Amino acid sequence: KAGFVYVGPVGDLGWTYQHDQGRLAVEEAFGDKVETTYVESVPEGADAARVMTQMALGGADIIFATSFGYMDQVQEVAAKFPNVKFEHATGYKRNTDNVSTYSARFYEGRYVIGTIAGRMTETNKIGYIASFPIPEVVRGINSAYLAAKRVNPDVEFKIVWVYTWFDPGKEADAANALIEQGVDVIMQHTDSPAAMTIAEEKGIYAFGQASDMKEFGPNARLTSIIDDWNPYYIQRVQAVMDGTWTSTDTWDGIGAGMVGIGEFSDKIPADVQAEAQGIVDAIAAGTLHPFTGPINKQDGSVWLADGEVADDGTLAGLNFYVEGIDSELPQ
Amino acid sequence: MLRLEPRLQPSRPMRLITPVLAVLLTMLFGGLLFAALGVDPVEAIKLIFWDPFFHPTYGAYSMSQLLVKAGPLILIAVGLSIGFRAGVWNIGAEGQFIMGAISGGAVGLALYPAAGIWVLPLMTVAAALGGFLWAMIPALLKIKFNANEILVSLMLVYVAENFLAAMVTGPLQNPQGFGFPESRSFTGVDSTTLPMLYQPLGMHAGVVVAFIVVIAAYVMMERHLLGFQIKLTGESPRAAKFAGVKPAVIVAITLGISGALAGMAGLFELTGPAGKLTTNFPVGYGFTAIIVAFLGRLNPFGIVLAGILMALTYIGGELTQLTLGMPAAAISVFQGMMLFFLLAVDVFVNYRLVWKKEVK
Amino acid sequence: MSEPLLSIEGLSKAYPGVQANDNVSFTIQPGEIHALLGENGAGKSTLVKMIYGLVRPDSGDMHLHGKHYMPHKPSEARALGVGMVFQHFSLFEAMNVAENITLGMEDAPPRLELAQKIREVSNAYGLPLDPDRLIGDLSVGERQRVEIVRCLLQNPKLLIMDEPTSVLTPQEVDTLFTTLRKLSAEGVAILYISHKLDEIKALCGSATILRMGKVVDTCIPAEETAHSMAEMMIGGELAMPSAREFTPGEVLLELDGLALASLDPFGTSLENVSLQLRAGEVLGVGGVAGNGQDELLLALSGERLVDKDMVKLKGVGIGSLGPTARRALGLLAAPEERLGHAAAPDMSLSENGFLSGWVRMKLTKSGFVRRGRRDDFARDIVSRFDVRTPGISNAARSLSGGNLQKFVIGREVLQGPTVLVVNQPTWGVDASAAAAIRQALRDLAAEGAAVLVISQDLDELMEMSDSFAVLAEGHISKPQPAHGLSIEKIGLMMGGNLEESAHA
Amino acid sequence: MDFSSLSLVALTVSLIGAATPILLAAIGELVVEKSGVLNLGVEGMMIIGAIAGFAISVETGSVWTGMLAAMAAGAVLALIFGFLTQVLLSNQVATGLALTLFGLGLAALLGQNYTGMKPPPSPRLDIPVLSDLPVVGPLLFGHDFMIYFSLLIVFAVWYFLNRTRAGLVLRAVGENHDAAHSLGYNVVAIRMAAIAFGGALAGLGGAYLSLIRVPQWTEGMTAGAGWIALAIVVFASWKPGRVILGAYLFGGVTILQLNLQALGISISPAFLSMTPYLVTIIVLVIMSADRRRASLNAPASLGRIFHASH
Ligand SMILES: Nc1ncnc2c1ncn2[C@@H]1O[C@H](COP(=O)(O)OP(=O)(O)OP(=O)(O)O)[C@@H](O)[C@H]1O
Ligand SMILES: Nc1ncnc2c1ncn2[C@@H]1O[C@H](COP(=O)(O)OP(=O)(O)OP(=O)(O)O)[C@@H](O)[C@H]1O
Ligand SMILES: [Mg+2]
Ligand SMILES: [Mg+2]
Repeated sequence: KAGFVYVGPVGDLGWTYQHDQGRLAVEEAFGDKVETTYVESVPEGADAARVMTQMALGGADIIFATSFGYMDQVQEVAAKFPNVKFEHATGYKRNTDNVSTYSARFYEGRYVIGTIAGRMTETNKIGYIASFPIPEVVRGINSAYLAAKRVNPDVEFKIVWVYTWFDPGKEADAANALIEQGVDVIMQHTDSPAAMTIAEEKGIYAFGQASDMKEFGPNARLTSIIDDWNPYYIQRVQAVMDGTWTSTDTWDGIGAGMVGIGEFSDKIPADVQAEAQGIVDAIAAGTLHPFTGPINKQDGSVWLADGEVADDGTLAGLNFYVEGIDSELPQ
Repeated sequence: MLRLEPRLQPSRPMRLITPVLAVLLTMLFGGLLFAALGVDPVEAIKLIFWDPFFHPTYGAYSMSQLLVKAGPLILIAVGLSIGFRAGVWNIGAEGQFIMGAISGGAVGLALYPAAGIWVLPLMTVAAALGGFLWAMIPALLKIKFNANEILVSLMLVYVAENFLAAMVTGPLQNPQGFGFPESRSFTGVDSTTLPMLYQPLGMHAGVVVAFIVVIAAYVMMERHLLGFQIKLTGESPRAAKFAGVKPAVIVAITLGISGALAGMAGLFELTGPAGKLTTNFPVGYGFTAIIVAFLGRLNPFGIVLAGILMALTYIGGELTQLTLGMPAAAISVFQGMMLFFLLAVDVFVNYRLVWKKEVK
Repeated sequence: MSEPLLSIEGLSKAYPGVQANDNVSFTIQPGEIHALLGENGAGKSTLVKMIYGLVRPDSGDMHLHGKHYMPHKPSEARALGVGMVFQHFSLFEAMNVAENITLGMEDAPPRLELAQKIREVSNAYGLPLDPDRLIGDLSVGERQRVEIVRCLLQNPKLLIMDEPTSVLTPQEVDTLFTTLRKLSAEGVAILYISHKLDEIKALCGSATILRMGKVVDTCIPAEETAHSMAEMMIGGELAMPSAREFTPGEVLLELDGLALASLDPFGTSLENVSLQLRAGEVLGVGGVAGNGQDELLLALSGERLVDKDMVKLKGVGIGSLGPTARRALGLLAAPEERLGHAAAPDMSLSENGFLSGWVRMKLTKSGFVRRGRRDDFARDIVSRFDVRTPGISNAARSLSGGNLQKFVIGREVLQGPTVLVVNQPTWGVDASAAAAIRQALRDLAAEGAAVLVISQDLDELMEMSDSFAVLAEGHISKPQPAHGLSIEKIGLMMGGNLEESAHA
Repeated sequence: MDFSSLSLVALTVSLIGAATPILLAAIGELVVEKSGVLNLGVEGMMIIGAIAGFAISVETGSVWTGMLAAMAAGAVLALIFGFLTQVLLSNQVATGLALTLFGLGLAALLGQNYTGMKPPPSPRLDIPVLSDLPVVGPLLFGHDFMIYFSLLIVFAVWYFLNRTRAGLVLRAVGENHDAAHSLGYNVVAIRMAAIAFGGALAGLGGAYLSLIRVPQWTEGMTAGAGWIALAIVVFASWKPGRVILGAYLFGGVTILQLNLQALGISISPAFLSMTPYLVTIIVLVIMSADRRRASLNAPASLGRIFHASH
C-alpha cells in the first residue's frame, strides 16, 4: 500500500500532476498488488504531519512526500512509524533509516534548453520567469545561462521573479513584460503553462516545464523538461515488496531518466537538434557536467578552476549567479 | 403567502436549534453532492463527522489533532468576533497572523542560541505586538482618513505575504539551510518549542491560551463595560457616541485585540505544528477564522464549537480523500454549503415564518 | 350627500402582538378635509398605508368612486388619484428635487419639461421649489413641499397627509393650510392626520377617532374643543400640567460664543451661541428643524467637543469633556431621535438604561456591570414613567414611539441631573404621553435643576418654558421671558429675523 | 539603467489586458453597491465564471457561448447570495465571504476534467490598416474584442445610472430603501437584479482570464483579482468612469513592477510585488479622506438589511 502527499492539486499540470503520473504508473505496473491513495493540496506544516500519520495508521507501507517543505514533518512522522518507508522529494534530511530522499538534476535539462535557446534567439535576449530565489531555481538559471553563453556569447538573460510557484495571471503578465523587453525565447521555473500560451500568441519560443505542455504552444514550444518520477516510484515500490528497500539519497538526472527532455520541435534546425541531442547524450553518459570550470562568480571571483567540477554539496546550496548575468539575485 | 415576520425578541430555542438544523441540512445536501461524485454519501458523512472521533484506526490520532487544528482558528476567530460585534470588519487576520509569526520568530532568532524559559514568553509578546501593530495600520487609516478597513486589512495580507518571502530569503533565512527560503527550525530547540501539555487531545500551550482567551472574551463581552460599549457601537453607532463611547477608540481596541490574537496564533503555529518560517507558512487560518467567527455566532463559546466543527471537516475531509479518493475541492464546497445553511437558518432567530392569505 | 369619494368598509390588520386596525369603516366625500385622530399606536398610519397600497389588509374592503378599490402597490393607488405625504418623508437626500419627484410619479415627463412643471405647479400653490437643488440642502419645510408637489403633479383626487405640520414654522403651517383649502375648493379630498388638535379645529370639516385600532367616535372638529377631542382619543380624562411659579436661582449652564461646524454634509453649523440657564429655569429653544438643533444638542451632550470655556457648568469650563465626564458632573441630554441615537434598537431596556445611566447610577464596579442594579434602574424607569412594555428584557425597538420616549426622558430625569437638555421631547407623541413628559420636565426644574428644551412645537414651548429663544441658521436669539410673546413675533424670529427679537 | 527600452505603448497595451478582468468585475460590483448591497463574493463569482466560460467554450467550441455561460454561472452564484441576504436577511459580509469559499471549491470541482485543455481561440479585433499605425495603432485598435466591450459596459452603466429612470430607481433604492419602499418600489427585486448583474459581470471577468488573458483553466487562477475589484469600487468613489482609472492604475502598477524587473532594476522583487497593494491602499486613503465627497457618492443604505413589513 502506497500513499502520496501532494502540495498542490493533481490538476496543476505541473509539479503535482507529474507526481500523480508517477502514482498512476505504479498502479499500472503492479495492478492489484498495490493500492495507492493520495491527499492533494496539503499545506506544509502540521497538516502534512497529520496526513502522513493517517496514511501510516491506515496501513501504508511506503509514503511519498512530494514537497520540500514537508521535510521536518517527514522526519517527525518517520520516527513514530519505523516500519513505514518514507520517500521525501527534494529534501536533504534523513534522520532515521526509514527515510529516503530523492530529487532530480533539473539543471541538466536546463543546460540542454539553454543551448537551444542560445542558438534560437535572434534578439539575443532570453527571458526567465523565476519563482523564488532558492538554490534549485538559481542552479537552473546559472546552468541555462552557461549553456546559452557558450553557444552564443552575445546572449543576455532577463530575469523576472514572480514570488509564486503558481499564478497564471501573473506568469502571463511576466511573460508579456519580458516580450516587451525584446525577449524572443522564454524559460520558466514556475508551474503553470501560462507563459507558454503567451509565447504561442506572441509568436516567440518557450519550453515546456514539468510536463510537456505541447498542447499549449504547438508552435512556440521548442522542447520541454519533463519531471519523470515513474521509474523511480516503480523501483522503490518494488523494493518495498521485495524487502530490499534501504535509506538512500537519490539525485538523478537525464541519465537515470528522472529528467526527461521532450521531443524536439521541428522549428529547431537539424544542426541545433543534433547539437542538443549530443549534449543530452553526453550528460546521460556522464561525460559532460554543466558546472565544469572555468566558471567565475558574478562578482568576478573564481568559483571553479579550469576543469574543476562543482561538487553536489555546493550545488545543493547554490546562492549566487555566475559571471555574466546582468541582474542582481534577490536576497 | 409565506412571509417573514419579525419577533419581538430573538428566540432562545431557535438559537440552539438552528446550528443543529444547519449541520443536518449540510449533511443532507452534502450527501447529495458526494453521491453525485460517485461516493457513498453515508460513508462520506460518517467519515467527516464520526470517524475523526471513533474510527478504530484513525480515531484516537485524529482526535488529538482536532484541537491542534482548531486552536489557531478559535484564537483568531474570538479576536475577530469582538471586532465584528463592533462593526469593525477586519478580514486581514491572515496578514496579522503572518506578521505575528515574523516578529515573534525574529525575536527568537535574534536570541538564538540563548536558552531559557523566558524565551518563548518573550517571543509571544513580540508576536502579539507584531500582529497588533499590523492591525493598527487599518485602524489608524480608518480613524484618520475614513479608509475602509475591510479593503486595507485585506491588501495588507498580500503585503505581509511578500514581506514574509523577503524575510525568509533574507534576514531570517537559516544560515545553515543551504540557501532554502526558510528560517531555522524553532521546534528543534526546547526554549522555542511550544510545550505539548496533553498529547491525546493535542492540547498544546497555544490551545490552552486560546481557551483562556475564550473565557476572558466572554467575561469582557457579557460582563464588562468595555464589552457593552463594543456591542453598542456595532448595534447603533450613534447611540454609542451618545453613551460617550469614542468610535476611534473602539476601532483601535477591537482591531488591536484581533491583531494581537492573530499574531499570537501565528507564533503558536510557528513554534508548534509548523516549526519554521517558510513562504508556505500561511495556510489560510486567518480567512477560515472569519467563517468560524460567524459559524459561532460571534459568541466565544459558540466559536469553540464552530472551530472544532471546522477542524472536523478538514480532518474528516482528509479521511474521505484517503479512503474514498474524494477530491479536496469537494470538501471546500461542503464547507461553503455549511456556512450558507447556517446563515440561511439564522433568520429564524429573529423572524418567524407565517402564512397570510391575500385580500382581493 | 353625494356619492362618497372613498368608503372604507371593515378594514382589519394585525401585526404580531397588536391588532393595528380592527374593522375600521368610514367614508370621505370629495373636497372634504377629514381628520384622523388617535393616540400613538392607535393605527392611523397603518390605515392610510392600506389606502395607499403599501400595506395589505387582513380583511375588509374599500370603494373609490363606487368601484372596488384594493391597490396592490402604491403605483396603482397613484394611478387612481390617491397621493400621500408620509409621516417620515420618503425622500432621497443625495438626489435633487426633480429626481425625487420623478421617483414618485408613474409616467414622469422628460427632465426639462418636468422642471418646468415643478416650477409652475409649486408657484401656483404658493410652495416655490427649485428643481435642481439637492434635498439634503433643503429645510424641513421645503422638503415637505417636495412631497406635496410630488402628489399635486399627479392631479390627486385624494391627498393623504400623515402628521405634516409637526416640523413647520407657523408661517409655513399657514401657507400649507392655504394650499390645502385651495385644493379642497378644487374638489380634492384630504385625509389629515395630526396630534395638533388646534390645527384640526381650524382646518378639518369632520374627524374620525381611532383607539387601539377601532373607530371609537366621529365628530365635527369645529364644534369641539381641543380638550374634548383629546379626551375622546384617550377615552378618559386628560391630565393638564399644573401652573408653576418660577424663581430663578444661580447660573448652572452658560454657553459663551459656542461655535461648532456641522459634520453632516447637509447640516447647519453653530455660530456664536451664547446663553445662560439658571437653577429652576426651563428655557425653550424654538426654531425650524435643521437650523442647528442637532448640533446644539451634540455640543451640549458632549458628543462633539468644543473649546473648554464655550460650555460652562456652574462656572467650570467643560466644553472639551466627553459625554461620560459631563454626565458625571450633572449635565445630561436626551436627543431627538429615539431609536438609534437615544436608544439602541436591538438592545434590551435594561441595557438601554445602562447606556446613559451607568456613570451617575453607579451601575459598574471596577468596570464590571452590576447587573442587578442595572435591571433595578430600568425597572424603576418603567414603573415611574408608566412605560408600557411586557418587561425590561424586551428590545427597545419593540416599544411604541411614545413609550420609548417616556423611557428615554425618564432615564435622564431619574439620574437627578443638574442640567438636562432635551431635543423634541414629545415629537410624534400622543397627548397624554406628551403631557406626562412635560410634567416630568417641569417637576425637574421645580426641584432646582435647569432644563433646556429644544422643540419645533411652539405650543409646547409656550406651555413649558420660563424663557424662550430661537435658533435660526446656527445663531441664537437673546432669551426672553416666554410670558407675553406673540405667535406672530415668534414666527418671524423662526424665519431667521433675529434682529426683531434682539431689539425687542 | 536603460529606461529607453521601456515602451509606453507596449506597457499600456499589456496593462489594459491585465486590468480588464478587474474592470469588468468592478463595474458589476459598482452597480450592486449602488443598489445598497455589499457583495464580498466577487472572487468566488469570478472563478466560477472562469471555469464555466472555459468548460462551455471547450465543449461547444465557441468562445461566445462560453462567455454567455460564464455570465449565467456568475449570476446564478450571485443569486444564492441574493436569496440569503435579501430574502433570508443574512449578514452581507459573512454571506459574501461564504460565497467566495463556495465558489472557489465548486470551480475546482467542476474544473477537474478541464485542466490541460486549450480553449478555442478568441477573435481579435485587429482592424487591418488601423492597428498597424504607429503608437495609436496598437493603443487604440490592437486589442481583443472584450476590451472594447468592457469599456462599452462602463459607458452603458454610467448611462444607465445617470440618464435612465431605471437607473434612478436603482440609486434611490441604494440611497434610502425605506423611502423607496414607501414609494412602491420593490426593493428586494431591484436588488436581486443588481446582484445578478454584478455576478454576470464578475463571471465575465473570470472568463476573460481563462479564455483570453491566460487562456487555460487552472485551479485558483483568479488569485485575488476579485478582492482588488472590490477595492477599486471604493477607490472610484462609486463613479463608473473612475473605475476605469482605478483598474488601469492597478494593472499598470502590476505590469510596471514586472517590467522594471525585466529591465534589471535592483529593488527586491518581494518589495516590488507589494507595490500594487500598497498603491491601492494609498489611493484608497486619499479617496476616503474627503469625507463629504465620499459620503455623497457612497450609497447611504450600503450593507444595511432591508425588511418590509406588510
Ligand atoms: N410594520 C409593523 N410591524 C409590527 N407592528 C407594527 C408595524 N407598524 C405598526 N405596528 C404597530 O401597529 C400599531 C399601530 O401603528 P401605527 O403606526 O398605525 O400607529 P399611529 O396611529 O400611526 O401612531 P403614531 O401617532 O405614533 O404615528 C402600533 O402598535 C405599532 O407598534
Ligand atoms: N469587580 C468585579 N470583578 C468581577 N466580577 C464582578 C465585579 N463586580 C461585579 N461583578 C460581577 O457582576 C455581577 C453583578 O455585580 P454586583 O453583584 O456588584 O451587582 P448587583 O447589582 O449587586 O447584582 P445582584 O443583584 O445580581 O447581586 C455579578 O455576577 C458579579 O460577580
Ligand atoms: Mg403614525
Ligand atoms: Mg449584589
